Amino acid sequence: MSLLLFDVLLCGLLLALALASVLSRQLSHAVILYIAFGLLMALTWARLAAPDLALAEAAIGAGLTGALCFTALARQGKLAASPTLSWQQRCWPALFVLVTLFGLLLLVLQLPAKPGPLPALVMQQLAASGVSHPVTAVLLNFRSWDTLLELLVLLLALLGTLQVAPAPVYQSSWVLSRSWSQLLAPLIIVLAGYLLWAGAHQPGGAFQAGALLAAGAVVLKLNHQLNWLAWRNIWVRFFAIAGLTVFVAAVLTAWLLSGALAEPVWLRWPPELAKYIILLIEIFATLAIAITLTLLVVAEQPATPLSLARQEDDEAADG
Amino acid sequence: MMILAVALLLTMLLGLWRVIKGPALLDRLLAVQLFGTTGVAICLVLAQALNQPALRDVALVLAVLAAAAPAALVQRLKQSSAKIADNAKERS
Amino acid sequence: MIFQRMTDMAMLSILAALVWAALTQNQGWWFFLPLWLLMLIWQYFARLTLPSVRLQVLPGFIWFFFRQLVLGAFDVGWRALAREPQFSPQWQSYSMSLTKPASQRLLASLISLLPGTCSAGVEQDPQQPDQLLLHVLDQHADWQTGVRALEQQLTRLLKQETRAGDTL
Amino acid sequence: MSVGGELSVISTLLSSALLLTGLLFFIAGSVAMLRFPDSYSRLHAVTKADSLGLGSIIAGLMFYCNWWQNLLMLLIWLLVLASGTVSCQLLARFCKTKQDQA
Repeated sequence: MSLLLFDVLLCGLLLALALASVLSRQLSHAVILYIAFGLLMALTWARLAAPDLALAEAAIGAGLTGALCFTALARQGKLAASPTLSWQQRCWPALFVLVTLFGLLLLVLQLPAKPGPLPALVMQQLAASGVSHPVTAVLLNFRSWDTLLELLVLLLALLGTLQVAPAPVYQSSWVLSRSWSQLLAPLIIVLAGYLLWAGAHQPGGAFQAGALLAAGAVVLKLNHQLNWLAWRNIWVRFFAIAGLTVFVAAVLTAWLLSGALAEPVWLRWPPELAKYIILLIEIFATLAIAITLTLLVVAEQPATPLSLARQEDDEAADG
Repeated sequence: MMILAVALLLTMLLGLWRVIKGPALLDRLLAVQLFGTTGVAICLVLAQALNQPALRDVALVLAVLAAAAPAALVQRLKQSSAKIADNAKERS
Repeated sequence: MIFQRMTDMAMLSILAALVWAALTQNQGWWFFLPLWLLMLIWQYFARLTLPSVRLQVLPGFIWFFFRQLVLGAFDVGWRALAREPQFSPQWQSYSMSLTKPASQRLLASLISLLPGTCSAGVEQDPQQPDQLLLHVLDQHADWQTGVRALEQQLTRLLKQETRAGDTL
Repeated sequence: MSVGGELSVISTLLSSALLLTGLLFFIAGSVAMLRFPDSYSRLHAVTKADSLGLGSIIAGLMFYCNWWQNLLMLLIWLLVLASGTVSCQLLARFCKTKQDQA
């Protein structure tokens, strides 16, 4: 009973926030509403007992997306005083959303009511996957193809973004936010490491860990630390690509190994080595995802002071 | 336990007014902050009610992000208002 | 100085180990080792320091702070639920006797949890002691006493009122 | 992890009381968000009422969990407490400076 009430309330809140976000008159307000929406989405996944998704949604939806949208608005100078959108400007996106919603509803209604044979199959094969958490087993063993392509998509998105990365906007940061971000960094390192470690047997994994690390790095970079974390740094490039390279290398090695045996299989790990291969891929994928997501949000070159005078002004007024 | 989660969600419903109506930017940002804290509480309660210990990790991730986000957002807001000021200077 | 850095490293390591233990329910320490190294490297390069506190004063301070926190929350709750709450919100400034910027920041952060006050920053003026910019809910109420008490507690808690270059 | 049924009567009562207190603080915080006259006054609601509300709920949940989980929840509370004050201070300072400039 109370579970049903919870669901109804949650759906109502989600719908209200989504509508308000789509129909809001100012872009900055829409972004804030969208951050709140992401927060509630994380709660929704938590309610559906899907902690993997809740973790990812919390890091992406409530953390990085907000920073990304704010960045886009800040570059156009539309954040603090955005112009009011006209009636038509608000209607077209709403119409688009409605059409997409209709299509999705049709698809959802066609889904079979009972779960297919796949979950049972996964559980049956779990012992051979090298990990004991079914989600990780699917993502990095049974359907590692998906993860490989995901890494590729992220890398391509980053390469595209770097082409249009604008000139930096320098703004000195307050000492308070600088020291606060410095203080959070060790906690984020330990927490991201934990999520990576946990992926093998409970909710967690490379994507969640990478997204969390990225959120920390974005805050630090915005407060003028980690200046080496930029595309011009050869090591950053190396690790951004390493996620994909290590994955492909592992695939090739596994293929050669299995080819030497009787039947060659593509994208399968030998069961006795699977545990280590998955860990290796996950470590490099975490770093690659973290770097890629960070650079997506703060792609500009490290900021140089426009005028030293302004910086000193700010430091003086600082607390 | 689930009733507690429902009640917490209801307090979020109250905060919804400030997120949507504002009036100032500060009000909206504060309401999101409030959502974050309530979200952490709901996650912890759900972890107990649904017997899903992993949801405590979700609560911690939410708390860390709620802690880190404002430091990033405020920095972007400052950049944006500096840019507006610069544009205004150029025009005059 | 080197001794101080060592203690900072040890403190942070203990805290991180506690976090790891809480997260993993005390397992998987082999994975903690590389993370620990990373963290120490970060601490070294960011010059992350922790305020050195007099441990014997700490329990008293926590008790004081906790009581103020409860009072502050009750204050807000009462105002929110009262039929005709008393309001005269106003920006005020408060002259601090703490001198180190790090401890000033700590005070500013803690004050936001006190009844009726919320800080917005520190204003420095060469002519007079550093001012703390505060927002008070009721300017006629006696908010100074609480702030002064907290400041005294902090001065007692922090050794030599913390060293220069402290992070927090 | 112990289940609710194993708790003694006193612990159940105590935990329920703490959970209810936490809920009350959350309600007070939300009502304050609606009723307080200006943005800066609403800051107080977010920093104080909600932090203590979360603390109280965590204290109530502690009766059900094991030692490590309690430590984790305590950590979450401290983090929320610190982040509440720091982020509200940053937001308030940003809005105040913008207001002063305008």
